[in-house]
Formats: sequence, C-alpha cells, structure tokens
Amino acid sequence: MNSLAKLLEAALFASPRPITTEELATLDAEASPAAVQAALDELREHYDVDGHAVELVDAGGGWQILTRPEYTEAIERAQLALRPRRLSPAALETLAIVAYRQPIGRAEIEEIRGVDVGSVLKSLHERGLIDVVGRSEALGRPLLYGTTDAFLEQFALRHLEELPRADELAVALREHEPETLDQVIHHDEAS
Amino acid sequence: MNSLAKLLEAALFASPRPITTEELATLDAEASPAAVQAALDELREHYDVDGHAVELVDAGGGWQILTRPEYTEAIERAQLALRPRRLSPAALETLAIVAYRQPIGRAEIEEIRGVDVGSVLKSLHERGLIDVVGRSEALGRPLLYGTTDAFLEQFALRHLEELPRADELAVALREHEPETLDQVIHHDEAS
Amino acid sequence: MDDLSPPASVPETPAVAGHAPVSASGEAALAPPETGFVIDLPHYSGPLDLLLALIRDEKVDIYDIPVARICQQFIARMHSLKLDEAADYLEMAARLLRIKAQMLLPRPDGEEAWEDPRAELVRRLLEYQQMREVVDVLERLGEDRRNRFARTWVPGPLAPAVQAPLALSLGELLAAVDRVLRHAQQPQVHDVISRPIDVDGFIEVVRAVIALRAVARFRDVVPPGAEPWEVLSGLLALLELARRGELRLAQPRPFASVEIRRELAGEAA
Repeated sequence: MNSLAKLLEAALFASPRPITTEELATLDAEASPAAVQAALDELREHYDVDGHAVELVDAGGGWQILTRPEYTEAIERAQLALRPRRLSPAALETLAIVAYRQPIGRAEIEEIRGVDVGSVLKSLHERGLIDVVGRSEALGRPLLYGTTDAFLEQFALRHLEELPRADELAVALREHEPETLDQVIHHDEAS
Repeated sequence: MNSLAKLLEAALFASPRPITTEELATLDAEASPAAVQAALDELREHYDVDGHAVELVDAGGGWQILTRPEYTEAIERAQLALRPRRLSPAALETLAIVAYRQPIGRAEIEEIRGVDVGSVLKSLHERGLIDVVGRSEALGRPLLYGTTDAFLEQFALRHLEELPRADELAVALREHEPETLDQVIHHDEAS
Repeated sequence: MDDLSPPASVPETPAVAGHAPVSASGEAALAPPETGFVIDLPHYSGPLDLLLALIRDEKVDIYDIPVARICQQFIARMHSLKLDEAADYLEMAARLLRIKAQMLLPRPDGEEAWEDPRAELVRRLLEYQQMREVVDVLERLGEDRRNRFARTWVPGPLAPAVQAPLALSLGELLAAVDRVLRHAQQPQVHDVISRPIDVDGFIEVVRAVIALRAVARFRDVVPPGAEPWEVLSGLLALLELARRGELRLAQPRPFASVEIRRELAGEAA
C-alpha cells in the first residue's frame, strides 16, 4: 500500500463514524482528490484480495471500515460485541414514512399508518433516528420530523436518494392527487 | 490469513475493549490454545509485513488493534480539520432558552419547547456550551443549567449582558432574519 | 421471541408487500412479562395491516373489495385477537360498516356522478402498502448493516476525540430565540371578570321557593348548569336565611340532598 492509503487506513481505523472523501482529503494537503480516491480504491482492494475480516464500505454518509457479516454471529456468541436491537415493525413503518415525506408531522403519519404514533416517535427520537426539523404553519403549529445522519448510518445509506423512489416501488402512487386513484382503478379495470 | 486469524481480526476490531487470549479462544470451540496463539502471531506478522497503518498489540490486559504511533499526529490534525458542525434547530432553540432563562431546569425547557430535550441537553453539555450550575429547590431538586465560558467564546461575547435584551431582540432579529432563519431550519443537523 | 412471529394464517405473497417476520422489538411495551399470562400478541401493526392481510387471505382484488365479506372478517379477526377495545381497530370497523351501508344505497342513474364509497379506503390501502414496501427495503438494509460491526473503541492516545468546531453565529442563536418566542406555548391568561355575588336577590328566590313548597332542595333554588356566582349566591342566601331563623337545613343521611324547610317559628311570625 502506498503511504496515502496507509494514512487513510489509520484515520478510518481511528474514527468511530463514517468519514467523507473531503474530510479524508484534509489529511494530506498535497494529495489531489483523484489521489485520495485512488488510495481508497487501493485500500478497499487490499482488504478484499488479502481476505481480511474487515472491508471498506461507502455508506452512512462516508467511508467506514466494517467487519464482514460472516463473523458477526461468533463475535456475538462470545459476547465480545453486541449488535444493536432490531426496530419493531411499528418503528420501521414510522421511520419509512418520515424518510419519504419529511418534513412531516405526527398527524400525517397517523393518517397513513392508521394508528397513534406518539410513543413510537418518542422512541425513534430517543434513538437519534429522527429529529424535530421545524414546525408546520398549520393550526397548532405542530412539530415536523425528519431523519438524521444516524438514520443513514444505521441503514448504511449514503444519502436519502439511495432509497427507491416512490415511482420505483411496485405499488406506484402519484402523491396527493385524488384523481390518480380513479385513473389507477379504471386503468386496472380496463386491463 | 487462515480463517481463525480472520475471525480474531473481526473480533478484535469489533470489541470496544482489549481481549485476552482466553476470551479469544471462546470464539471457536474447536481451536486449541496453541492454534489461537499461532493465529495471533500470523495476524501480527501480516500487519507488520504488509505495512498496514495498524498493529496488533498486547497491552492493558489483552490484545488490541491500534493505529501505529506515527499516524497519531496526522489523525489529531484531521480531527481538528473536520468540517465545522452545525447545531440542529432543536439544539439551537434549547441553547437559546438556556441562555435567556438561566438557571433553568429540564422540565421548564420541555414546557417551552413541547418536546423531550434530554438528548439535546446531553449534546450541548458534551460540546461544553452549557453546564450544571446548581439544583432547584423544587420537588425532586432537579438540576439547573446555564451557559459556559465556551458559549460566550463561541459568540464572541464578553459577558452574558452583551446578549441583546428582549426589547432589543426585535431589532436584532430584523437584521438577520429572512435568510438565516430559513438556513437554520433547513440545514442538516449535527447536534 | 416466537410469540411475536406472524400468525401462520398470514402467508407472504408477492401481490402484497409486507409482513417480514420481525421479532424482537424496540418497544418495551411489546415485551411479555417474565411470568404470568402471556397473550399471543397479534402481529398486525395496525388496522390497515390487518385489512391488507385479509385482502390477501381472501384473495380479493384491492380495487374491488367485497366490503360486506371483508368487514365481517375484520370484525371476526378483531374478536379472536382480543382487539375489541383498541380504538384504532374499532374506528376502522366503523368505517367499513359505513362503506358497506353506502354501497347498499341505490346508485343515481347518471353515468359518471357516482363515486365509489370505497375509493378513499383503497387510496389509503395503496399508500400503506407502498409504505410496507419501503419497510421491506429498510429492513433489508438495516439487517445488513446490523450484521457488521464498526470500530467503537477509540485508542488511548487519541481519546477523548476532539469535537469538530462549531459553525454557529450569534444571528443563528437569535433566530432560534425568535422561533422559541413565536412558537412557545403562550401562557393561558384568563380575564377575570368580577361578578357581584347577589345574596339579596337569592334570598328573595329562596323565600319564593319555600313559600311554595314544604320541602325544597338546593336545585330548586339554584338550577342545574348555574354559573359559579349563582351557586355561591344561592348557598350564601340559604345560610343567611338559616341564621335568621327563616328556614331549617337538614341532611337526613350522609350524602343525601339537603332538605330546606320553612322554620315553623318563621311561619308563625
């Protein structure tokens, strides 16, 4: 590995959070963006080819060294590290709605889910997956929620755009257009 | 590297603390103590020979993977060079309330903001912008928070009296208002 | 936690997204107690989830839901899952019944004027189903990430990690003050309008009442729904007249209504 790749390895190793390419570039003032990218590629390849138990992943808003999944079970069994708890279906549903419709208020989420989401919002907020991002202009000025960087990290997303677009989902809906449904229904009947 | 060495690498990477040879042996029931020792030697040699920026060290009651000392300075420099983080709107509003109402308890802040502020207070405290300044005489003797010297420094204030008084706020706000408010609400959070 | 697995009656079909078997939950409320009665918890995350499961089980077209049948099934499933008390489910059951009733109304003869009463429900179901698809994506991504460990331990010489500097201006702080001021709960300020308590007026009322009735009750003096000042005035008037010896107040049993009687002496006078 060249010296820049080693420097990046040290930095990535020392950081508990993902680091962006721009941040990595500040490590060596003389390195061009292309050189940083090349060094990252070299490092990733080295981990892959040499069969390391860790790999270089571009996720959660930056680069991060993570262990490969095949070792997780043994590590957890030996109680050397613990996986975070899974989210409940209710929490995942709420999170999905916030991710797609942010900024969004509690009432709109409840309208979509058909259930009260007060306690779920509280627990997502406590886990740092959502945050208050403003207030609606609507009556009562309700709080509006959005997803956080921790959300991206927990789902290994670089940015929100990595989630499938609404029109890419099997059930495609055009948003908030009452006539759309009618079209959908009648289209379906015709076909 | 053999598969035991890889398993050890994953475990040493994932563990938040040094791991003893005995603990490492629990990862694989079929591995003999000699095999574990051999795998550790292989891992250490691999890091040394391949010129990794990390090394395998037996110190402080167990094995750990550490970045080599020659990178310490670069990493510290890089951490200082991390892009400046912005406070989330939630954190800013909480800070504003503490600044103007100090000493103030968590319950009063929550009453004003209408949401749980536990995690926000924690992060403001970690950033050194607020500190515990006493306890209220009220039931449960809750902690009271106030702003710190670092807070003053952040805003280049000599003392708290330099903050605009309530009756000056309207004027002060008009100067900054339209774009700042919008930016503040829409930028991403780093509380 | 097997008790949280989906019931066997909810098969996966590609037609309808959802229902990946998520077990452990982030919500303590779902954790069964260590001992005692453990209910087989329904896996549905809400009434729309249950409705989608029924549509799938019954293999009906989501765009042409046989409301009567599905409504019946919905209520039956609610009973069997002991969800009868859950407001969200009750509301959906009521909605289904209303749609069913609307379907029974004769359609107007005009061609395009008729709006399918199921339209809103179908829209919500589709929206919910789309969201379940996203849940599947998130679940897959989250599970993949969950199975990888990041390095959480910061080596000694570097700890404590240096915090990145803050980008924060006084303007931003003041803007936050402004938001707080604009959005903070305004303290509830009540305008207190003093009303004179009209004891004299009520003394006349009481005299009129006891002139008509041998035994009167408090509500004869102060009508139900009276304002506080009227209640107080009536009470003070009664006490005043009792003090003057014009009437007698008695309570036959604890908590019984107070009986108001003319004082015989007063009557004689």
